[in-house]
Amino acid sequence: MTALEAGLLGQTLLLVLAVAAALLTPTRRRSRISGTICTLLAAAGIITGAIALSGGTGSLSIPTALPLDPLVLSPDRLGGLVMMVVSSVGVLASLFGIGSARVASASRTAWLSMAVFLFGMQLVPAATDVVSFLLFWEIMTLGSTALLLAHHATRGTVASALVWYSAMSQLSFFFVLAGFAMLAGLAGGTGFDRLATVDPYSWQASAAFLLLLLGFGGKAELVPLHVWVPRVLPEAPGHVAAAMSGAMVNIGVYGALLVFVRILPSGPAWWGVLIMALGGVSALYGILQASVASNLKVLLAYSTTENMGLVFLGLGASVLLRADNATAAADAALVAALLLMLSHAAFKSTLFLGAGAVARAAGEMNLDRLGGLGSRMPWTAAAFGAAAMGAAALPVTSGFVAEWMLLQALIHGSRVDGEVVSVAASVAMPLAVAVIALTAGLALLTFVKAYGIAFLARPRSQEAKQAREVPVIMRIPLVLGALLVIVLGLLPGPLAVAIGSAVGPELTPDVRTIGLAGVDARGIDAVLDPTTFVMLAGLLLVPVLIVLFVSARRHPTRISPLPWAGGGSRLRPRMQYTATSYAEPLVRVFDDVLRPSRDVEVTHVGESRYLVERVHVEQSVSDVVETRLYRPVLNLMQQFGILARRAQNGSIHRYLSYSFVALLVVLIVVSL
Amino acid sequence: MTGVAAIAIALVQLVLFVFLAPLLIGVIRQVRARLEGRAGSGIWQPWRDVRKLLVKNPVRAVDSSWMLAAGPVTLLVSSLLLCALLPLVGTLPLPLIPSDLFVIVSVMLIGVVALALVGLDAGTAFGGMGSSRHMTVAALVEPTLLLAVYALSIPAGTSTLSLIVETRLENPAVIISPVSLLAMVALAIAIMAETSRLPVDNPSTHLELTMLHEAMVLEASGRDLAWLELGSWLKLAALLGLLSNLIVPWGVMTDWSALGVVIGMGTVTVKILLLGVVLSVGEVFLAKARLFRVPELLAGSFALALLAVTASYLVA
Amino acid sequence: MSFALWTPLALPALLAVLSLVAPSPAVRRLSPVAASVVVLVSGLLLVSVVLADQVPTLGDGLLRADALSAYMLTVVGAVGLVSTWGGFGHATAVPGRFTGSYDALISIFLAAMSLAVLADNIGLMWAAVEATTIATAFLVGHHRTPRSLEAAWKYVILGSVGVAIALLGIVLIYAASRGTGEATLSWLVLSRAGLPLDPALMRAGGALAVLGFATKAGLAPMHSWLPDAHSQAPAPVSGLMSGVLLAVALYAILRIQTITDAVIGPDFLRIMLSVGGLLSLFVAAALLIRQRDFKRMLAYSSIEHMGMMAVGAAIGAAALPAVLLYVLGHGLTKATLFVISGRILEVEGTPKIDDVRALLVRRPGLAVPWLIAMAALIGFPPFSIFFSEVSIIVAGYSTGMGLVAGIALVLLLVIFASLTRLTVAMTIGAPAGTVAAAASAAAAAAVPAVSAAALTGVFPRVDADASVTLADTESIPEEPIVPDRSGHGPMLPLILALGTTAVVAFIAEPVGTLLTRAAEVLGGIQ
Amino acid sequence: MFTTIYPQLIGLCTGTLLLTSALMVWRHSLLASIRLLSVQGFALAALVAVIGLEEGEIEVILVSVLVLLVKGVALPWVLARETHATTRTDEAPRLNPTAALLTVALLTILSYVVASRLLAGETSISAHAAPIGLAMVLIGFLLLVTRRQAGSQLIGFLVLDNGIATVAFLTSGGVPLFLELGISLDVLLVVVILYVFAGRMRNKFGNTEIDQLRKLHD
Repeated sequence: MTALEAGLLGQTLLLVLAVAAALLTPTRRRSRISGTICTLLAAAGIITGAIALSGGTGSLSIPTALPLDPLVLSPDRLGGLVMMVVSSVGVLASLFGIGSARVASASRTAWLSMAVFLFGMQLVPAATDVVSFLLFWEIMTLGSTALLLAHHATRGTVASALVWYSAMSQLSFFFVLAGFAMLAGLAGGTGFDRLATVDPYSWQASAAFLLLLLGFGGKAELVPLHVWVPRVLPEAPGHVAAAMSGAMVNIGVYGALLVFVRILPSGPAWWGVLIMALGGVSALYGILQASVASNLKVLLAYSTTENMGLVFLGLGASVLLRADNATAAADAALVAALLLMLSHAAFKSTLFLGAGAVARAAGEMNLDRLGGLGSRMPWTAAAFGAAAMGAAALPVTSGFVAEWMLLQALIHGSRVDGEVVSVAASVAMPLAVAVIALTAGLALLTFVKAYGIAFLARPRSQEAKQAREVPVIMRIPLVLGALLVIVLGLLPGPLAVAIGSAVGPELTPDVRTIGLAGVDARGIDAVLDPTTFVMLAGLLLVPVLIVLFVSARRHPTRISPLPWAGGGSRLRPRMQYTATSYAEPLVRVFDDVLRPSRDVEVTHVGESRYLVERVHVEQSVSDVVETRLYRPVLNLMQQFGILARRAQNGSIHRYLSYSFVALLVVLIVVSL
Repeated sequence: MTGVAAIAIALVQLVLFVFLAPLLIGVIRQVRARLEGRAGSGIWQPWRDVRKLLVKNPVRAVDSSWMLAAGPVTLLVSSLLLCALLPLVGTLPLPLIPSDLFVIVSVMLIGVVALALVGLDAGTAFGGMGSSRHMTVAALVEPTLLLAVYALSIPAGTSTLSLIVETRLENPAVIISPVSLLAMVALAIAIMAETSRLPVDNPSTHLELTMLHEAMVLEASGRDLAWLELGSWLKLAALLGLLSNLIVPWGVMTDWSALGVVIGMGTVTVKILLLGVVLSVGEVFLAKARLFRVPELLAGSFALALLAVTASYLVA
Repeated sequence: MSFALWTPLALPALLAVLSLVAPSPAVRRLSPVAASVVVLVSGLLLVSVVLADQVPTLGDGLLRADALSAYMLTVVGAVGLVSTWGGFGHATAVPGRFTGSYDALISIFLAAMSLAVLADNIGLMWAAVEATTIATAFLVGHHRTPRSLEAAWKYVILGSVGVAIALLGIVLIYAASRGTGEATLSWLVLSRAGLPLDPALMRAGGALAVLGFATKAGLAPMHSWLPDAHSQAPAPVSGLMSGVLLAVALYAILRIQTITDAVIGPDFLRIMLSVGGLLSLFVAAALLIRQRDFKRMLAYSSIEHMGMMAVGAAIGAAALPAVLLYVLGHGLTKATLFVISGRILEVEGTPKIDDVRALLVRRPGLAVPWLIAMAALIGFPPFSIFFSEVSIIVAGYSTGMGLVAGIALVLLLVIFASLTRLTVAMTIGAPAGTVAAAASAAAAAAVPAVSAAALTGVFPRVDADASVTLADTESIPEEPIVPDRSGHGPMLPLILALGTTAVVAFIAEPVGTLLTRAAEVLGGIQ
Repeated sequence: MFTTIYPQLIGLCTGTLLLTSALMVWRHSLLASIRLLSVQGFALAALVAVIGLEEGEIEVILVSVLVLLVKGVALPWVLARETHATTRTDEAPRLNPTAALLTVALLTILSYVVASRLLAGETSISAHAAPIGLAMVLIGFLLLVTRRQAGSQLIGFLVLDNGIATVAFLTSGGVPLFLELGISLDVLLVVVILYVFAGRMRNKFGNTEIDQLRKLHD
């Protein structure tokens, strides 16, 4: 038995153990015991992934009663990388869960489904054939659905979220199933190596491509399949949301990588354009919605759509450029997309854990009612801040390096040796740059808002005022996550090299480490060493700090309650800017896209037309995709459902005539 | 060898700009005052302001956090980084961190974020308002900024600003090509917005409902305010320096020599001050735009930048 | 081992008599369970024989157990056991003389079903299927309410007419077989390749027989009896009908398909079964969208699954093992669900989904198995329906029936969403008293309000009413209601059934071999 | 001698079968329909007997006796008992007689077309008469679809069943005896069950109108 096989088997055994623990342990100790086993399960995933990434081999067959092609688990390097990423998030989420799970969250179902969820997620990248891929994919979906259900089963909104989530997951699943089945039909087998023999230029391959793109895009929360996200993630507790948004989306990306790297690596250029369009629209739409959201979890949820959009933008650019023979830029785009995936996993899980900590401490997710948490929850604030920097792609976090690399790939992509590679590329690349730039700008605003409103200034409600820091066991994953965000940003070189080896052997991106841990993408002349950068910044800081300390010794700071008061005198905490007002200028700018509904109510003093007693302004931004795309379809279906009842109206004569007509039709057909 | 030279140049740029930035503001204010028929406070007044602020006790609100102290320093350091990285006196790139366009923009954004957080941390309505508007403008400026430099990078084949400047020096025809002209106009508008100049923001007013920058620094005092002001000035100076070197690249040092350094320092000082004069003259004739007109202006500059990129495919 | 051919016929019949005459209620009650056990054990014995490459026959070849028959007998036994054991303690007492009639009829039903799958003669099989109509008619009408009477009437009329059509088809097949010299109705003889059968007659006969048995299998447009009968019959009977009767009817269709395809090729019945299957999926989808009754919901889900199996049968050889596994998985799952639905009906006193709320909080003993079984039913792994559906779809695309598979997927999605919505409506939510509040909260959530704001001029104001407040995500309000953890009946059969469906798909030996052999009987697996 | 009148006899029997079926569609009275059903049973038995004599198989003769007993005597008797027990209610069908008879004609034409295609290779006299059986199946079905009384539906079902039997005997000389027994028994049982249900229906509702069975619907 090789190490890899042991790792795969170990995960399975740990799952069994976790299930047993969840079912058998008493409620009081359940969180500690089950949470520890879940952590171990995820840790086993990290180890297995690392073995696979470093080139370990081995396979595990799943027996099956149906005469299918063998179901074999044998993660390749890419699978190993993804397994590592999702398992790492799993470790953070499980650790956090130990501390945060109380009453409902410590139920048998909760821990059982957590283990199943992690297990399914960790083994999807190990599959080497369609059926086992789908098997673990659905185990993952089942686990996450049950996990949602396990928490707050009494809340009405959970029911709605659950239905949306299941239906959208199943939609993705069916897209993937149909796409893979189509390829398997062409290839005559369900192994991924068999699927790779399909000619990417046949129309069936393109049809399968579209289906798979939608399926995996749905899991990665891309527009227009993202509608479940803003409903589901706010309902999930912090660690569950972290696991879903930090890890599960990566499975969607993995699926896309599987298709575009392993199975159909040389698709036509229009595939790339389509993926880029999907990614670009998702990125813009996601960040726009995030920037105007007032609920912290909704904000984070939409931001996932944005980040995954950027990842797909990179993937699409890679496909397009590869079709145009701009290999170096294509490889760089691919590496950038994967870097972004990695960094997103780190910062998004930390952010969601932070949100979970805030929810626990303040019992409130509405930014408009938070504030001043920075001094009350310093650990959470610091971790959230670091992760928010990553999400805003500020130097030198991991998010920054990834976006930098993506931009480099894009601006070097449209030309090879000064020659324009194709019309499609020369149109797509500048637009992509613009999309990324606008996205990055809005992301900046979004996370300044999220951090600034929640953690800075004065508490806007009593709950926020009484918030206390979370226990140590919950701080550990927060800090770990924040460290990951920073460290991943400082080590782009080794990371890029690892990614380069993961997408091999078919693709061999020309990246290497430079300086301390900097990255050098030689094909596109892009060099960056964040460590040097940090050192330079540190050097510059020295004289400033000297001046600062000298000045501070002589002229100490005075503390005063609201020294300047903005020029006014009656400042109360609720007069501060809120998240909603923060986003107000943006809502106005993007009025046509967001289509907010405003309601202004003016109460006059007595009979006066001029003296106003109170003004009540209400503004809500709905998800345009949902209201314009899904609602009409759903309404139509509901109406159809009512109409269809007439077919089954209870009259036996009607039923008999159905049979009679069927008989007549069959008779006529057989005599034709 | 080039590494050491590059570090030396970076140091020279830093020292020069820390000296030059307040002076530039002084010149701008003085020119404007004269044009408006006022006597003005002299071109050294900004220097005196900084010195005065450094010897005052800063006053902070009870509820404010460490951000009120750290933010200004961050802004200052980010501006200093700009001065070190941009090709101002010379075009020798630092090893491992070239003056890459995207890195530059990100460094600038660190300052933007620090300022915005400082604005929020005060816990007043004005601070939040300024922060909100500031971030909105920054978000909308970014596409223009990146696309404009993307257009400029196409002739050079790289996004490294030093190389772009060198290319323009070697091949001056590039400067007056339509691509370049469109891109420069777009870039100029973006820089005006980014540094809170007219018509986006009015740098010389307080307590106006439409102000951006001044609203954020309203609660800062003492050295906090000094860092904020100095950081903002440095940013303006560095960006004007970049703009001037892109328009008129001559005088920039491309190979290390003592004379070259002196020439480089001299030319860049002259170029920046001249640009400052032009700026203040322009501002006399401009009125501040309504806040909700600003996006239109930025959209216009974005269109110009996009046009520039597209033109590069048509012309080239 | 050929005694195992008559035990599942004779012993249940004996038990039926016993339950009619036995004075002790306990004996009476136990007899259907015993009958199921007999059938199951006989089935397993036959399976072991079949796997040893023997084909037991009895009565001059009138009864014959090939791999398919043995497998189906096992399914009949297993589903029967789950239904009868799970329904143990169900209110079955009928006032009047025939106190034991309910239990006797169930035993007779099982005997008839066993005969149907063991008979080598199409005619005998037909008679057995028709006999089940008779047995189940009284079972459907068991409650003696006007509604159950209505359901029984519809069931008998529609069922008999359908079976009569099948008889017409069998007659034509018989007529077609005269070309072989000796007219025959033996499966064994007819499924031999290269027989000089009249193609026109075979075509008509096959088509009519399939159409007829489609009635019993609940395929649209012949399905109309099914929702009424399933919703009115006592829950264990619904489980039996859904898991056994429909399966045996499908078995008949598969057999007829084999002999017909051998003469006229697969295309004709392929189109017919595809149309029937898709139509069933469509009907199920259309009527599940706004379903109001949870037993009818299960009935329509049966129509859906039979439709999916019909699509699998249409796809042919490559999908047959999946279809056979589907029969087992669906039977066990559906029997479980019907048993639980019977318990819910009993304790809640209403079949209306709207009146059953927050089960998970109020009655976790029923809600948890219900949710697990629903997960199995809508095709989540590790339950075997997942594998069957995936295999059928994959096989569909590789046999060039991608369009059919694609349409099936679209309809399955609608069904999935509807079933999820209905299940969630029953199980999740706040208990009574807070029901109205929960409903209004759900309604509010339906109107998407991602963010709401309150702004007044320059100075923003937070208005608690206007903003979407998110309740404490970590705390749970105190519930005065004590959750009812009782399962209201034996839980072991449900656990066994769900456990079996969960693991069966992973057992390559002997299940895999058995399925392959059974598919070979039908001409599958070339 | 028998061979010469064989076709005429076959024609006579099948003609009677078709005629009685058509008459049943026309007549609304339940009792009349039961009488016609009885006549039909006799005709069917006669048909079987004729075929049996022609082929000289004693088994078929036995079957004819069985048919006579079940379809000619037993079933009509059961039905008549049931009907006599009720107040005499006449049928108000869902289709008016003219339209119904036209439909009968159409269905008969259809069955001729279908049968001619199916039995293209058949030359026997009995096979030529097979469309009659098919037509009876369809007519029986028509009765089921259009009649509102429980008893009438039962009659429709029996006509359908007679049709199948006719087809069976005309195309292949009937099915094996033990099957015929089983089938007859099944039919008998179905009728008995429906009879029982009709009785319950009367208990519950006071009549046997099928239209009131519309409580179960979606």
